[in-house]
Amino acid sequence: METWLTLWQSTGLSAMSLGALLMIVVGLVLVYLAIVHKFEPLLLLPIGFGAVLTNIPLAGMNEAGGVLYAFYEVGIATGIFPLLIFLGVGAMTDFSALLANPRMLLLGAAAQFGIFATLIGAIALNWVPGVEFTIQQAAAIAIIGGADGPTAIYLSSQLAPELLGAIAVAAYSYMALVPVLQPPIMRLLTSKKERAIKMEQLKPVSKRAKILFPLLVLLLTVLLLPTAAPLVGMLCLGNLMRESGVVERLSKSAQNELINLVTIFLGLAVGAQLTASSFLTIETLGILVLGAMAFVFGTAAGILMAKLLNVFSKQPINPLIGAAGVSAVPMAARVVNKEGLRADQHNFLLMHAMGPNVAGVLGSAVAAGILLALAG
Amino acid sequence: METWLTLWQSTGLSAMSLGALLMIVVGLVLVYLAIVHKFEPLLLLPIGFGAVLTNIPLAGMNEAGGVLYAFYEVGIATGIFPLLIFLGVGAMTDFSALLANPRMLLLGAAAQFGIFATLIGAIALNWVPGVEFTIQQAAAIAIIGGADGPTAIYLSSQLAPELLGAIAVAAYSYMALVPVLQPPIMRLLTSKKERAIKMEQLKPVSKRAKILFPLLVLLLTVLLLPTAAPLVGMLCLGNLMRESGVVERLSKSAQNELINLVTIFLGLAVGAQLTASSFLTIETLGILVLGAMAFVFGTAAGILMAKLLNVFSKQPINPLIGAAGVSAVPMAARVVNKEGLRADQHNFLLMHAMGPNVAGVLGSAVAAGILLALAG
Amino acid sequence: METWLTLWQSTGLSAMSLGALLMIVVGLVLVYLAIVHKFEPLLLLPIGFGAVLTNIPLAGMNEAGGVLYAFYEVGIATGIFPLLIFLGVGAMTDFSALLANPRMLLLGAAAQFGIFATLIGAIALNWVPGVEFTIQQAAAIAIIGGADGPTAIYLSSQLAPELLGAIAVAAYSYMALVPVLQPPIMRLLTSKKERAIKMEQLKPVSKRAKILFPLLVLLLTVLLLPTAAPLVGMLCLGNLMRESGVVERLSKSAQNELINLVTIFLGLAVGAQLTASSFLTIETLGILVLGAMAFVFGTAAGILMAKLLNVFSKQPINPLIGAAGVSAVPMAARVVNKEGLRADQHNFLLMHAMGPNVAGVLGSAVAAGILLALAG
Amino acid sequence: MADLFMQALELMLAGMGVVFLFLCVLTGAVMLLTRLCPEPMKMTAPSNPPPEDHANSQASKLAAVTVAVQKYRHARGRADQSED
Amino acid sequence: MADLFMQALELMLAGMGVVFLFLCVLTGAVMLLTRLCPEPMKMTAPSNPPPEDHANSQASKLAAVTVAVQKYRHARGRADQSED
Amino acid sequence: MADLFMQALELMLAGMGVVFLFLCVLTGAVMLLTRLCPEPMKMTAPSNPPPEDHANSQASKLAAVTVAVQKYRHARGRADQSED
Ligand code: NA
Ligand code: NA
Ligand code: NA
Repeated sequence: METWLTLWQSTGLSAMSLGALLMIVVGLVLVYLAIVHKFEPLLLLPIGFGAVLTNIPLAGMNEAGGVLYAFYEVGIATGIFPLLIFLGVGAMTDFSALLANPRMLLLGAAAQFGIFATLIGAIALNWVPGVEFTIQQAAAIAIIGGADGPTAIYLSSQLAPELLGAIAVAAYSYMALVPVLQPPIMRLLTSKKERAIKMEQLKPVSKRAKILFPLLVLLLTVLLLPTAAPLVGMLCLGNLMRESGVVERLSKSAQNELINLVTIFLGLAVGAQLTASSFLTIETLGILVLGAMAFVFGTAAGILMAKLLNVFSKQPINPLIGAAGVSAVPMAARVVNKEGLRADQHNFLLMHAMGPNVAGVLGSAVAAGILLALAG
Repeated sequence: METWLTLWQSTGLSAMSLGALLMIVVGLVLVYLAIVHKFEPLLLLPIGFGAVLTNIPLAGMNEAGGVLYAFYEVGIATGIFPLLIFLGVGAMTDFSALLANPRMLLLGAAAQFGIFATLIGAIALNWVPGVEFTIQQAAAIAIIGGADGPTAIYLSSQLAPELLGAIAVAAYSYMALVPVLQPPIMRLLTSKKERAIKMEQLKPVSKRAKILFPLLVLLLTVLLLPTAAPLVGMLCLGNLMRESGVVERLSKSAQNELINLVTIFLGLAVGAQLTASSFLTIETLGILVLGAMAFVFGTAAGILMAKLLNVFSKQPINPLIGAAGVSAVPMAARVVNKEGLRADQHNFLLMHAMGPNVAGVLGSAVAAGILLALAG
Repeated sequence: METWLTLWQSTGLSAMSLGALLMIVVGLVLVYLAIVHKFEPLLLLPIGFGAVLTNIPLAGMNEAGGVLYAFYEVGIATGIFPLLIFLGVGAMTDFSALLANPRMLLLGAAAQFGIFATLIGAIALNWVPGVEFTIQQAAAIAIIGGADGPTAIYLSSQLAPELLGAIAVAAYSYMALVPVLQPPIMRLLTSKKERAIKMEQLKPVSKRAKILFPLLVLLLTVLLLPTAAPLVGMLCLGNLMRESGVVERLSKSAQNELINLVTIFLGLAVGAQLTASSFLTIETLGILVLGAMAFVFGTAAGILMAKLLNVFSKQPINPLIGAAGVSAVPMAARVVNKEGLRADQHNFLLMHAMGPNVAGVLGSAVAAGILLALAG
Repeated sequence: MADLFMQALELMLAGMGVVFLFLCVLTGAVMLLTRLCPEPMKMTAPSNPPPEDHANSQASKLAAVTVAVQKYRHARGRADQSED
Repeated sequence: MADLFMQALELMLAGMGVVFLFLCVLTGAVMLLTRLCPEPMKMTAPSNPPPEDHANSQASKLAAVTVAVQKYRHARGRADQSED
Repeated sequence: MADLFMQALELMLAGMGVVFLFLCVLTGAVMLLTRLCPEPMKMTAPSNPPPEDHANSQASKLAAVTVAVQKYRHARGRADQSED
């Protein structure tokens, strides 16, 4: 008799709570978006699946002794997983487009306005009853505007781990939505004539410059903003391994095995943070609103900065490429290219947009460093 | 003088005990079986080598601070290694044969009778003086009948870590012995006419069904048996990564790098449990006897269930394929094919046997979940 | 106002110390040597980069909670990383040249004289005021003479972790300098006629002998020197996986993914030990001097042993190949080949030198075992 | 001892019961599933287009970019037109 | 609340300031860098010769050796002459 | 100091002694080994047949199955006949 009672008590049917059920649905929606709509599938599939697993009653996969708990403690609480992803991203990134036209860095800087505007927005949202973001939480939310997954996960693991799940979901979702979010803003802020501007061909870049670039970035970080050193340092190490050409096998491993395996574990561990008590809250709604705002403001700031540069520049700059400064590599650059082609079917902007695009990665890592230094 | 004494005391010649020596021989026998007789070499080679290493006197490789100890604590005590193997197995498994003929799931269910009969057997063995298995230990031993390595390691790490080494060795050894163990039972329980039965061609399965299948299995687990969620969940995640087609690089990494590296560490850590005090016991003898019994009962139950199904089924079912329900993927399915060809040289059963074969993996994961829920 | 002050205080410009600055320069020099002069780039690039990262003020990457700290604690303090490298090295090494001519093992033994002579040298250096090496520290320094990176890192992590950074840098630097260090000694100790000696073709070796060799080495280690078991055991496991031919996928993973990923983490963690307080000392100078001495004595001992063997041997032995006994695989063997060709342009010694070369790896692992047993 | 034996028997009944319950329910569910998702007639209509082709994830993205940059350097003016 | 708001404003100013400062300095540095390291005219002079060809590291070394040993066994007397 | 020096000397003697002992014993053992396992004359008789062909391990097994299933779907009736 006792056996049957124990058996019934160990079914999900008896132990399921409404919150857990809703969160399982949320997880399945993320999996659906990943598979059917190709929303950042490499991350959202493991995140969604992790959300399902963590909310299975009695399984305790996210409690001490559980496998998701172990992944979180080892890789997210310590910041190691996002840093390893950054190592792989560095090994995958070609900064040539940026080196050929260094002024693109300014577009990557301007687009970070999305982050800081959102910081203000998050604090302003405290006027809404029931919402009460600390400055640390506001900073972690704001970084969604960096449009860079590992940076967002790293910063919120350090500043506001209780919001990590919602922030990661918002960041990857809006990155997937860039083709929807950006074009209206681009058309609003530019004339068709501006969008049709053709840019000059990029100069080739020497191998030596490509090798020295990551070291240069690292040294600037050392001098100006050491708190950004973990993120920027791993990015630069990856890029140096890539460009130096003497450690091919390490570079290949960082781009493949390392980033793939860490992505699986990172995704599951992030998904495991999506519990009812932390996700089904008014704060999550606020984060979603603020995240959208961050992308909009970042895009607008990038475009306006490109228009400003165009005034002073001898060589023509198509203001569209400013929108690529938010990062969301390489989605934003593709969107720019598409809009350029709509304005003039011979206007290929993809390579020009790659400059601000990778500059945006550096820009948001720098922004993360400042937020760590001043709000951490 | 003192130096020479210390030197002598630090040789294995002076410090070797008889038990350690015997266990080193056991390890070498496992290595021999793996290399010369191809007994599950991917697992038994590292397990055997780990057994040698752990029994080297003075080296302390399985004591706190030792490398084998670290592998065990990180990967086995936590259950992480077998779960990661399950992730890779999921990414490698094609469930098409099962989806094309879902009744095969019943054969996978019936074959689990081997597990539960062995559970009774283990408790019955307590009448033998000197043997005293608890219900947890009996459950851990019984899972050998699941004919699935990671499931057996996972369950015994949770229920009876003191028997882990012997259980793992028995499980993998009997899996390797399937071509010897199963045919006599198959011939005993079937007529030649039955063995010659030809089955109808399998229907093709849609991609969508293949994607939804792992999610379906997971949801059933959530509702009915959450304690099986870690095992089933990782299997389903791996299979979803495989079938969804949107995370090819993660799926490939799970099937290759991840499973290979984890197999090395898992094998060494399991082998490290093979110490004289835990292995050279009367219990080990009992485990070996019970393990053989588990395979025999599971095989028989699968065949009998197939005969029963054949009575009611419109489409003919060759009872041999019931034997594949014990798992031991894909060995058992190959044995079925071979026996089918012996009865009729045009009777190819390989694909039909794959259905119960993969069903057996699900069946034993479910059985493990029940044992965890009721005996854990 | 406070914000601006905080901001200034969080720049590297305000927080940088002279020592940290010097160490960053040291790190960059290592990176320079790795990239431009191809000094053991797989190790020295990550080590140099790690040295830069660890010395960034305020970033705390090597303090509790930092990523480099975590790599060190998990992989170096436990000895796991060098052991995994040894596993990969074992899977990469072909011992055929040694099996075809087993007397080469004696050359690998003789070359370990460099280690023990340096041990005396380190203690003798205590006469210099300000230097005070313990016997453990002396042993850790001496192992540089083994010309084998993972062995040196493993031993110093166990005996003298405070010297690990300097020892690793010295070991890898001198290994890179073998083409400069060895030729003068070779020419000093041999006549041109000796250097022109041609050796007989090596006999082929059976597959069975190649499979049994790692087991033989392991058993000897068990009997004679269990403290060398972790190092020798992992090397033998890797080699057995390679030669057995039944676990191809594990062997390939150990040679590629495993060794690549561990090399990145190991390099960073070793580099992280290069702090001003531990590296900018008189001891480091001593270590550099002693390391050079170790290579010189090891080379000389190997050559002299080869000359001795040549006296008693019926088959001619070119004394140059003794120099390959220091390990530094395969650099030392290449240097031998080059010197042989200088003496006689038809005298190819590469394959003959591979025997002592891999014997040297075993020799220094044995030497490490003795140092652990007697000085540990 | 006898008590333990009873416990084991009970465990066996419960165990085989749950295993069959689980796999029977799954059998039914799979039958339903394969009925609802029939194999598309001929040409496997790409309801799920080529894997990762449009995958917007960090990793594959950057890899794509890398290649793109290199292509571009050799053949400017013929930049890739395919996008979302 | 108002205090928090002021803090956020200050953070914004400092933040955008540092971001621009950092990336402007970097812009200048990169301009200098690309001027100092111009693209070599035609033939990309291999100041950095083929990757890992001469890489003396443990791993690649042993791999090389492995291959070398095998080659040797098949064609003795024609051992590889290329070295440092 | 002198004490430490003596200790180092003793360590050297013991060390070189053990290194030589170990490697001399190994030399003898290898000589014996290569005598007991001579290289098979011509055709390398496959006492150890093709690696992993029959490897029954979880991983390779499933991979094999995967391939098998796919083959089958395309060419039924010609299922693989090779087995143990
Ligand atoms: Na960004
Ligand atoms: Na099973
Ligand atoms: Na050596």
